[in-house]
Amino acid sequence: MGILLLIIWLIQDLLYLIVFPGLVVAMVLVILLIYLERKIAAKVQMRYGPLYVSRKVGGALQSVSDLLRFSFQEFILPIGSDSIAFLMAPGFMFAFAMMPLIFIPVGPYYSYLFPSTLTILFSVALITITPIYAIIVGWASDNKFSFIGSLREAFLVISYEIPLLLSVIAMVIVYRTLNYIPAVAFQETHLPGIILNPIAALVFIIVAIRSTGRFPFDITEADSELIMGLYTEYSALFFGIGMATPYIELYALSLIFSLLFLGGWWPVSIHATGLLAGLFLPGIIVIIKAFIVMMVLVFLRAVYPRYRVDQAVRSGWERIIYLGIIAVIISILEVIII
Amino acid sequence: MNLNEKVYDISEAGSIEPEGDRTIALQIGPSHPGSGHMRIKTRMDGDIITKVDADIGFVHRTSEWLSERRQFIKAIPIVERIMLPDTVHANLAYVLALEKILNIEPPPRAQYLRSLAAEINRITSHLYGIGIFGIFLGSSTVYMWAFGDREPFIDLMEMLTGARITNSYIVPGGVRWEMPKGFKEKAESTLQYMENRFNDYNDIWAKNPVVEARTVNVGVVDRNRAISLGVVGPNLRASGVDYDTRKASPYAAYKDIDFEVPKMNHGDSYDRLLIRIEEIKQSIRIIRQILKDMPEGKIIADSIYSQLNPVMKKVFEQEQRVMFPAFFNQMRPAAAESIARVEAGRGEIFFYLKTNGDKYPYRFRWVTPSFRNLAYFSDVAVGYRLADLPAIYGSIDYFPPEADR
Amino acid sequence: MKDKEKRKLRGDVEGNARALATGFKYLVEPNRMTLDYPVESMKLAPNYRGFFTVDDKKCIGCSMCEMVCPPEAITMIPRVVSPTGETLPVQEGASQEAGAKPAKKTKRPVVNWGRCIYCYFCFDICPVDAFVRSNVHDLAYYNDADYRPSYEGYLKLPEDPVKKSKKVVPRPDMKRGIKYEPAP
Amino acid sequence: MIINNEDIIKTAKINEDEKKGIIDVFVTDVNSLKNVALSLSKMGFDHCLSVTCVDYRSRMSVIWHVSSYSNDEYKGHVVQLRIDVDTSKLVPDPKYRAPMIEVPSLVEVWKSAEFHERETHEMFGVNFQGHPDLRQILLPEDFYGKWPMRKDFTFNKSGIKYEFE
Repeated sequence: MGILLLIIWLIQDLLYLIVFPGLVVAMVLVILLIYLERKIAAKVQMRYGPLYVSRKVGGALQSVSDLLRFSFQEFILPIGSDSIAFLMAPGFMFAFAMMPLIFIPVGPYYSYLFPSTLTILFSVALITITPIYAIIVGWASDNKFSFIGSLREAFLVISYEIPLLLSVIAMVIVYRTLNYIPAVAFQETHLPGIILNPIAALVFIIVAIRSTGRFPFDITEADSELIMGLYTEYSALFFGIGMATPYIELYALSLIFSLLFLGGWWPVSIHATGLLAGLFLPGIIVIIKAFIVMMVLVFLRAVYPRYRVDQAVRSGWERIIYLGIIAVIISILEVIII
Repeated sequence: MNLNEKVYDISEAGSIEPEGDRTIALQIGPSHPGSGHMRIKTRMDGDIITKVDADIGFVHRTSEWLSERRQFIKAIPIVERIMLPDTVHANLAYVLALEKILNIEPPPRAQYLRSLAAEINRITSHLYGIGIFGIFLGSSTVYMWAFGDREPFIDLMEMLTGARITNSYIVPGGVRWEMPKGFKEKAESTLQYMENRFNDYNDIWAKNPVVEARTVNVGVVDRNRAISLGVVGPNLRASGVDYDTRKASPYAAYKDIDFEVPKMNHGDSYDRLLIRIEEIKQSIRIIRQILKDMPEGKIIADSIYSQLNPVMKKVFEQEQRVMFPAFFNQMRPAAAESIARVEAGRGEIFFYLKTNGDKYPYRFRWVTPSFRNLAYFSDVAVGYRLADLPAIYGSIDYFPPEADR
Repeated sequence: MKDKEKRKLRGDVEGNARALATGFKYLVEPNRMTLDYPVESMKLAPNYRGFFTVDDKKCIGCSMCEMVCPPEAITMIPRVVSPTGETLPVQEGASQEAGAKPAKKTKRPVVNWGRCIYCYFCFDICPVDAFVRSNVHDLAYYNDADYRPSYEGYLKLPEDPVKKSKKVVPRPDMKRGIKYEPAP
Repeated sequence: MIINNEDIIKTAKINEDEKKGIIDVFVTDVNSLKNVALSLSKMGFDHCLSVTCVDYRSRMSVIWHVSSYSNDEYKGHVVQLRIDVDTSKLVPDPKYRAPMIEVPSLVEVWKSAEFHERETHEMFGVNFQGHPDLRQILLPEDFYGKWPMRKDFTFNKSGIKYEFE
């Protein structure tokens, strides 16, 4: 009996990791998001955007065809590169970008491979690992532009990780838990996090833009200076993985944002039961919220040029970090008052 | 320097660093999204540029050589194709130099039509520059908008001349086509549209905090430095020099037109960005005046018109299309020399033409504005960051094919 | 920073808000300026400079167009005018019966489309106005040889390659610069 | 008279053509070229529009076109500073097709002449003595020594034009 339960538990976890909200849903959302990003930019820029692949549905299959093209393209290994690091780093990047999803519950009854009450801590900690591999990508390429790109990534990671942690700490102080499910429950009984601490939400959004390389912080891939930044020497599927990784990161960060600030699966109650209301509906709501956040973030491409690296680093140390500290202070005051 | 022993190192900036040198060489271009058709050899100390050598000539098309071996009339398409965003100005500058040798004075209406075409062309040229600057700073929206908004003006030129970019509109003695019916209304609505758009351009581009951060105090050239580097056009005026060839030595109809020459004070990339928008506003003002004040009359000088045969005169009366007399084929101007200066969108075009009584020009020298703006790379960009290089490059509106000629 | 104030830069909050609002305005109310080319195509103005040909009856074979052509795209080829007034290749004209009126030698222009730059100088130099214009411009050939038609091939104006598409005309528009309306 | 500086009048022939807009300053002595240029620069002709060269086969004339940005009076005028070099007595160098001629560089006077002098150097084989960085600018490196803008430059023209029928 115990063995059967264990097997069911494992299957459940596998489904959770691979299908929903894990790999499959993430990839579908990313493909959809890349298409929508191009369409949004095209709308603002008075043009059509992707259209000719599957014209009847408005070019929706463009991203799929791009993925196919990346898959069948010739892969080129530069002679001077550190080939092992060059080949492995994108894979690790992708894997570590996916890993926070293990700890992000999209509903109250989702169990985990590693049951824990510290899910917020784990997911945020895992998010900060991906940039290390980004730096390795630039180093292994043996290209000056990639190398400059990875140096920029290193500078920016250091200056923006602390604000990220500060904004999460601010919310943890308010919710008095390091677990997502009680945090969402707290928002259900009180107010959504974005109203409780708007400064923390702002800091989190800015850091999300920064760490996924959206405009105006598209600094490591600045094409007019660094060609393709880190991925200058990459081709074929490895390039595709490199392209997709920031979007996966964006997905994870948007999920965290919708859980911490947008009330998670609110308006569905945390006490709801049954297959629909307890299992599927919360997940769908969380993902829709996260997708809206992602769309807002990709819309910025159409509005902003990019900052210079020193300006971004300076604003990280001189502005965003203070905003983060203010967010923590607000939370402490709230806790004292309430 | 002993020239006989000179060895050209192709990758001078990429050669081995001297010992103890902590700079690295970075070759931007010739196949780089931010270089254009050129190679910018830089040396970097960390993120700071210590040396820039702009290696141009990748799209050198020998326009002087070709023009010296062809009849005078055939140089018109050649000079146009060198400066594709600025075709009318190149055409006009060459024809002005040629007219001085041939002693032809075009009639007033032709002068006005020349100015009209030139100002429409200036707007498209500035929009081109704004768009390229946009993509250099990463704003694809401004890139698309500016290129999209070029379209109505190119459409106007198409209506006027029958071609979109390479108009070949101006010939010695006048212009080739009369203004078609309905042109005034179309031009007026296009100008109004452009005026409406300035608010949006300001909001998303010129006054965007990110653009301000990227361009303010970047690539500063003060007045004296701009004069000594000999930069031209909007870049010169952004540095506070009050110089415009249209005012300094008026050509075409600019003597009779009331307009201002916008001027900025700081001479940084942000001023060079704003001055182009201001110049578009002035061009709109000039076009309105031209359309209002355009005199009636012939569009070709009488000395040319009288050489047309009866068939050609009939065509002129029916279609208002100027045909060429056989004289255009067999021009043999007497030995003389002349110069012409024209304020093109990017700056001053200079022509020096020398004839010796032969049917080909004896010496055909022209200098394009981008070639004179080259100094921006080697002198101005030093000391700024790598990311400032696109901000400087974009702001000077440098067009490599134009510099290479 | 002092310098910055002097320039009347917008504050960060106002600048960002206005930029985002402008972007959003265009997102919800798109002004599309693109021409969806092969589906729609432009009906060009009558004075558009496209492919052209020569009126065989009008041409007098004076070679002025060849002389003025800037890219040297026009070549004069030898032709003979038969007694009936038709222009024939030299060999056919020569094979006429003896005793008939001798065919008149003449020349005709042929354009190498690979070199032509559509400046229409040949049009304007022609003393008898023999050239015929069309506004077909979007045509490309598969082979290098196709760019150099024979004289008979040159006499036929090429067909519009996007004849079946929806024809539109550009109209100036206050909102989007150019609006494409169905051609009348 | 626009040019009223006595030093220039003494050392150079001045011909002012109002209609064509050129003030021709013809310097006969190579050694006084720099002084004339300095005097012009002091007068207010502060930038160089173009440097070029005209090849008359027996002689070559190097021309600096200069004008003014700062002086309102001179803005509309272009000074053509000209010097002739006799090429008939120059011995051909085996390395180059035609011998290089030598004139002093005026980059010290007008910094804006730098790129123009480089271009004239590679096109006409003019050795501007004192130029800080006299390299090629437009032509490919292997073209050095052929001076393509001179009148005696020739090349193989085959394959330029298609033959019909």
